[in-house]
Amino acid sequence: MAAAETPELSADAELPEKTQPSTLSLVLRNKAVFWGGLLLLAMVAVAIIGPFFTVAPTEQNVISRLKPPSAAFWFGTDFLGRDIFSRVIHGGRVSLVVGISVAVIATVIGLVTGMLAGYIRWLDAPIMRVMDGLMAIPAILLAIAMIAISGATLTTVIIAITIPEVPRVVRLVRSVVLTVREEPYVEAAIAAGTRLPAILIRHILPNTIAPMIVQATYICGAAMLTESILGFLGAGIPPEIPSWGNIMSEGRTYFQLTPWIIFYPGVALALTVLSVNIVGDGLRDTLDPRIARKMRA
Amino acid sequence: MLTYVLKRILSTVPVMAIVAVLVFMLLRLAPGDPAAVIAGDYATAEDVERIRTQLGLNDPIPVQLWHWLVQLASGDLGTAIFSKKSVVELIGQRIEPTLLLSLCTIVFAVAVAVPLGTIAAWKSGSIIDRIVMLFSVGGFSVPVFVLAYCLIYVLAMWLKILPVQGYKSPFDHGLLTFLRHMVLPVLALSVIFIALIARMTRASVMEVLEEDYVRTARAKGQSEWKILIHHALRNAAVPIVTVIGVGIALLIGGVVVTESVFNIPGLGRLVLDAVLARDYPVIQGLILFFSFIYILINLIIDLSYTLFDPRIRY
Amino acid sequence: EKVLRVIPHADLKNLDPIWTTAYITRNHAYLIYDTLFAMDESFTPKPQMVDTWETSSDGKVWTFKLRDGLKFHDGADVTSEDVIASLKRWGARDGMGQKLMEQMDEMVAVDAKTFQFKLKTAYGLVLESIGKISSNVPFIMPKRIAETDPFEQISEYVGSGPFKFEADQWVPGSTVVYTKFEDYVPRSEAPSAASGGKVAKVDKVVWTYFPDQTTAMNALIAGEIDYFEQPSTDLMPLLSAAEGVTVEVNDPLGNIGFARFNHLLPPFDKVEIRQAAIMAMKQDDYLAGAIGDPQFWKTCYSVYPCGTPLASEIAAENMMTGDTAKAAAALKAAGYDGTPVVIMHPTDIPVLSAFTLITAEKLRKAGFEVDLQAMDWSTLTSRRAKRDPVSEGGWNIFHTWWIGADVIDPMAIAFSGDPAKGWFGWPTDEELEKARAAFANASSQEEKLAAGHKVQERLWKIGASGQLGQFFVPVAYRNNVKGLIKSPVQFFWNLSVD
Amino acid sequence: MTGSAPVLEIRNLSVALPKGADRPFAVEDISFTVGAKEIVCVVGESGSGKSVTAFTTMGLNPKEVKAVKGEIVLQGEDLLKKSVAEMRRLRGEKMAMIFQEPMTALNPVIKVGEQIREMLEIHTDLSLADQKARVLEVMEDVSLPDHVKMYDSYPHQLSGGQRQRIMIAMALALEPGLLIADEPTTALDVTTQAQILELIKDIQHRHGTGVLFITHDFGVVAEIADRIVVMQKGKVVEQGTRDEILLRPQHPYTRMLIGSVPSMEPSHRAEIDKASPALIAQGVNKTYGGLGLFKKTREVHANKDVNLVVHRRETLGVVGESGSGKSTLARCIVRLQDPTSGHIEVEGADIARISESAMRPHRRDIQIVFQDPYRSLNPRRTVGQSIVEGPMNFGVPEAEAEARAKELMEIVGLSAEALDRFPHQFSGGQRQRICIARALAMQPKVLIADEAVSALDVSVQAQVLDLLDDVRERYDLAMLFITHDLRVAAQICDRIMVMQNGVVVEEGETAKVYADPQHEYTRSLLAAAPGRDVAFAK
Ligand SMILES: Nc1ncnc2c1ncn2[C@@H]1O[C@H](COP(=O)(O)OP(=O)(O)OP(=O)(O)O)[C@@H](O)[C@H]1O
Ligand SMILES: Nc1ncnc2c1ncn2[C@@H]1O[C@H](COP(=O)(O)OP(=O)(O)OP(=O)(O)O)[C@@H](O)[C@H]1O
Ligand SMILES: [Mg+2]
Ligand SMILES: [Mg+2]
Repeated sequence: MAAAETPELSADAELPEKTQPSTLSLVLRNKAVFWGGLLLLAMVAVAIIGPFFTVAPTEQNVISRLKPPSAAFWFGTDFLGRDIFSRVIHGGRVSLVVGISVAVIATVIGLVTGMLAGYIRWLDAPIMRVMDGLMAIPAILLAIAMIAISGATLTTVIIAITIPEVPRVVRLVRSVVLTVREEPYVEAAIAAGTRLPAILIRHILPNTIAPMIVQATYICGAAMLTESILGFLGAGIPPEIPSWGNIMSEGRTYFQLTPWIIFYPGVALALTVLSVNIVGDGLRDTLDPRIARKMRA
Repeated sequence: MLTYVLKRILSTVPVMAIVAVLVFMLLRLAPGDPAAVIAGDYATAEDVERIRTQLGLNDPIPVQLWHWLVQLASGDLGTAIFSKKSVVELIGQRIEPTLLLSLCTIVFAVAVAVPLGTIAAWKSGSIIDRIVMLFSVGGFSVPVFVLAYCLIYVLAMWLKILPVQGYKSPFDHGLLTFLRHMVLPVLALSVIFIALIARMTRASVMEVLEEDYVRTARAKGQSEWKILIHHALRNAAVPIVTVIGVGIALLIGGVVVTESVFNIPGLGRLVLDAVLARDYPVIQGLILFFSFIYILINLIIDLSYTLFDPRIRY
Repeated sequence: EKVLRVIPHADLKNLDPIWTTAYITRNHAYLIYDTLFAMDESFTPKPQMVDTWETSSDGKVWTFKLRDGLKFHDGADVTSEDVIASLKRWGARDGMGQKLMEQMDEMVAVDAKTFQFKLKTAYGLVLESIGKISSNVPFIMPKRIAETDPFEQISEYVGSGPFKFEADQWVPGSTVVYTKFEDYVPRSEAPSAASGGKVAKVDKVVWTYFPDQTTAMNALIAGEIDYFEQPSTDLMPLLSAAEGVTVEVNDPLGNIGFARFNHLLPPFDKVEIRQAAIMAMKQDDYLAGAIGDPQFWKTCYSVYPCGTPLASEIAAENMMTGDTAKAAAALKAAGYDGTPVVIMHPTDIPVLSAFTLITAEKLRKAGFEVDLQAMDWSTLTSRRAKRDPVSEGGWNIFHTWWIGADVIDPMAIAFSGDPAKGWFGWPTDEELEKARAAFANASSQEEKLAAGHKVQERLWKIGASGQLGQFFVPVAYRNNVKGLIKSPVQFFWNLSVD
Repeated sequence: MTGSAPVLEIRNLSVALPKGADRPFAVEDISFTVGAKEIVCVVGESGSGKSVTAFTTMGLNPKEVKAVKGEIVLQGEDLLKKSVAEMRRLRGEKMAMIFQEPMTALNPVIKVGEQIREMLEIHTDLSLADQKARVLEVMEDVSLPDHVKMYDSYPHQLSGGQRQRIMIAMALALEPGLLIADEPTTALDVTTQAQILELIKDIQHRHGTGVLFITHDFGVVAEIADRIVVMQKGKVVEQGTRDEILLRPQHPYTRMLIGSVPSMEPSHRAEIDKASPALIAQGVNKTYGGLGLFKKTREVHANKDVNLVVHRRETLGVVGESGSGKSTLARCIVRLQDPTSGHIEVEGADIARISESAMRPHRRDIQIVFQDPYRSLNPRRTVGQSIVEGPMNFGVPEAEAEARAKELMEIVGLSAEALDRFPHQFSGGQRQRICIARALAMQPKVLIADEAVSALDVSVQAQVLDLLDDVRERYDLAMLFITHDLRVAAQICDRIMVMQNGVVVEEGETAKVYADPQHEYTRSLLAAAPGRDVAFAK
């Protein structure tokens, strides 16, 4: 029983002023998104500003190694006597950079490739076969292999996590494009002689934005998790650059002895990923419940 | 149907070929060198060089690729550089734990997640729904290894009700011992899976509950829970099954970690060790094997659609 | 059936102790093979398979007689032929073996149990060589196996040691199973390091490799495992506190950590700059950071493990500085031009990772430009062999440790001063090489000591590497395990479980 | 036909809508009755509360839509006072409902026989065998062919009409006193629609059921209603017998509504100058499917040797039931699809098989207006942007294109300011007018309207038809008008072309074809048009 249109009785009857509430306000009305977003913003703010107020995360102080949280070291110290608090704050930067860059890069590459595959018929098969191939390689293994191969730097880790995410984005974008290209307004644009690039940018692209934003949040969360798992497997970001993942991975032998090393970055990671996912779920609920299904599939 | 299956299997050939070449090239661009690992700490550069030549690593890469592909075509995945065992044999040794672990995880996850998701969908917006969803989102937020450590700590070390680690084959040690050793890894591994499936179940059941035929069922005077079971779940099955397929890919990643933490001698660890040691034939063979499994499972999943939805015919 | 369940220190990746120097393979080989001579606790070679032996007066002819009852696992007797073939193969690979073979005119099988070495000149290290305790150990294999090309792996694993290798139960990456060899005849002496009676007191030894230290520890505490070969020292507080678990240092020599400079590339092609870097390195910090509990480490400013005859602090002043401020001053004086120092960082080996991080921080403080490059150990092992400039994949520093037993005398390849044959880092010093040669040819204990001290003096003068101290890797086992043998190498005979 | 006690009596019913809905009450203070053996039709504009009334009666409203006042009395029991469980028992047993979309109202994964049997399983204690026997009985009752075999069919294996029969069988399985039908035939094509209407009338007669029939199609109303209830904005504005309402409507709204129903009588058309054909199609064939690289799909020959000519200022109507190939033809002519073979000439140029880039210059000559005004405008672009897009593609400067857009907005009866708004800010009828303006902005020679008025209310439909006729004259357009509604075709087409299974079976001047159909199929089509004999009050 969708809200139906009020028919006009005469040609110049008043135009119905049924302005839909703006997307942003719709999204913010969702409580989960609001609180999740707030939490996320707080995390981002701390990651941006925090590092200016802490000691260097690499500052070693071997005498006070493995100290529990105290006034001097709020989150305690690790095996080299480095300040966990400072490392967690700095690590937030790195983890968020990983999450956000992976999300952005994967989405952009996926968007372009997916649009081409979806709209240009002869490109579809070759692109999708390559994507199938990529998809079939287990993501973690691909990442481990790539990092082992090109050396662990922030950049390689980001690339390694990005690559396996791309085919999923491509699939999603392609499926959106395939439905949208059958939309009468796209056909109308073709009938009006609009050229391909303009059709892609004006008519197809905007439709992929909402599902892409949703997808990007999931990728962002997943990337941060993957980063930590790679760290755990010893194939993550070099330990000198603290990220939540490698702080935990370095601290894992101390799990039962000095649990704070793993606890604080763990909580920070969980909260961030949680907030990202909550925002993602909220966006999905408000932006497009149907797309979400395709996306995960 | 049979021709469809044959065609699907045939169409995996180009995908597998892409995977094969991709993986091969990736590894050969690696700076790591199995020869150096083999030679050990005292080896001189000449020793390493000699081993490289022996292993055929000094041949031009296209030649190596060609040798490998020829070998593959005859169904041989190669021989491990280190243990000198054939990759097929290595897989054979390791497949049981991984297979059973994955199977238990999927079964357990589905058994938990589908009812949870269904209830959440039915009571959508209620407190039950919120709790289920929070749990689902939370399941995506904690790295597997942290969860695994916590589980070991609480259930094995503190309460002492389960073994810490290890794998006991049900064929040698009986079902009970096997299951006791499986509980912790399955719990650790299934959380993310439960989260994924519960979410999908909720979404798809919710969507189905909006369908006209559910209204029809209500108009017949059918009770709510029968509507859920009879009408909603079967219709929601296809996306749920699909997401299980997607989950398999995730599972393979999770298996690597879980097997490490719980000391399960499965394929995940085999591949990790191989990567660290640059045992090229093993890495190549395994990634190919995993890809094949992934493709196979997706085929099975596609075929299983016909079980749930009579409209789908191949 | 008595089973000893062991967590070995590494995964047994391959099975040929001549082909690889990996310690895990060496330990494996000690279970299944026997040796002619073996070192005792004081590092004196003692006969093992050999019953009696004599040396000609000119020291050029050595005659050995095998003891009775030696049998391979396939039932065949051990003969002189087997011994000679095995020594040949070993001599083609091992450093000390190569030296011995250089002196060797020929090896002759006199009869089934008697064989002779005919040397070109008298050589002081015959028994030290064939009684070598660590890699590559001259293990005796059947002739047919020993005839395998030394550069190819053997594919049959038959020895004459106290345990048999169960090939079909071997799961690479996880489990290795050894069973007691019933026909083994141990010597009557009490065991002392590698020497003495090798009595198998359990029916089965099962190695299960654990990739995760925490899980390994928990498994030991929970009683799922009997013996944990190399627990990380950071687990010690928990392991010591655990009921029914004993923690003990087994290897009195421990390991010697060091930072290796690449002497071929700037900035470390200049001795002053190497010295400046060394001055920044403070052993206490390294050891505390990487090892932790002071119970398991001590500072040691000798190139030879502290506690061994050659150990001394000769010429070690620089090494003992441990002050970044002084290092900074020295660096300035040396005219450092800011060339970045590429430090290879093996992230998968915790102790080395910690060493590396500490060096990076210290060098930075001393004014070095540091480029820390993370990689896994296998990348490092291949990259350290490159002599190319940094821009082409070269390197400036990496860290590792020597097993104390491997560096007890100047013959260790670690101490080479010949860039052509020497070990990675390629220090170049003729005087050093002379001193080493003097050691090899020394006939008296005094001469040996003097040559040994000279070697150390040269090594420290040229700043060959930065010494990071001595640390001891404990073993942890359940209290029902008895009969541990003190030795730098892990042996499994004489161990029993109640 | 009234007389006996009413089956359903609705008294002063008000149903509240949740906050944020377009009005506070979905229905307000409505009262009417349905007697036994009586068919009461509820008509009214979209959104007037027809469905809400039906659902409230069945107790199937969503939680947020609540009856706040009044009574719904079903055979003496007030439904609004019943508990959930009691309502569940009454549904199916005392009252049943059939829905608009036979496609989606049946569960796609359960056999249709089982879906009918479910009704018996819920409400009776019959044994399984008896249940099955009874199901077969009702299936026979609704004249389903081969009902034994059909018991085991899945919904997707049946045609729309068959599915709707299953729904009816389901509803009638327990012989309820009241049958509610919410637009049960809207989704069916005319011939099937006629059969279903016949069936409902027949069954209602035989079983003495009271029927509440919701529709907006006055043809249907004229066909079956005993009494009619007219609703507007949640209120009943008028009710009475069929003849009272259709022939002598009192309320202005009713009058306006009935006045808008197009007549089956073809209107008088001016002479056409046959000298210059604007569009010629010769031997157009279109085959879907066929050989693929991997899969061999079912082949559908959607157009077979279609020939047509449209002259300037002429409207050629294309009629035929669903799936007869009308849309395919339109899409081939505008080259949204490539015809398999044939010639299509627009202004003398053959465009049938040229490449997309060669086609581009011709695109301005031939424009299309689609059925669905909701989806033919990009929701993210202002209507102004949509209108100027085409001209600007062909190099018209922006200022000029905008000026033209303003002019066109006036012509289609909208204000120029509206150019800055987004499609969702317009009603359906307005959107369709914007689509027409967009097509006209290209200054085409040929305009194709594919079901351009099918989605619109009768009153709005009338306006758009007037507009189309107006612009055709004003711009000398040749128009190809595709519809399945014979009433609409009668009003706007000079000539008419009847299609069946991709073949043109008859073609001629509208008046002639209607008066004297030659082909068998045309005759059955005309005969199926509901309410064809009723002369609605003008
Ligand atoms: N769940 C709901 N939430 C909000 N408004 C609703 C809901 N259901 C119906 N409405 C509103 O109630 C009014 C009546 O709707 P109803 O579906 O009864 O109209 P209708 O006459 O059946 O129209 P149509 O001919 O389009 O089917 C409409 O304004 C509609 O927007
Ligand atoms: N893209 C397509 N692929 C395959 N078959 C198609 C396709 N589009 C239409 N068809 C088939 O072609 C035939 C003609 O379809 P078309 O849409 O032209 O009919 P129509 O007369 O417009 O029907 P309606 O009145 O329902 O719009 C139908 O049988 C339809 O199923
Ligand atoms: Mg309605
Ligand atoms: Mg159509």
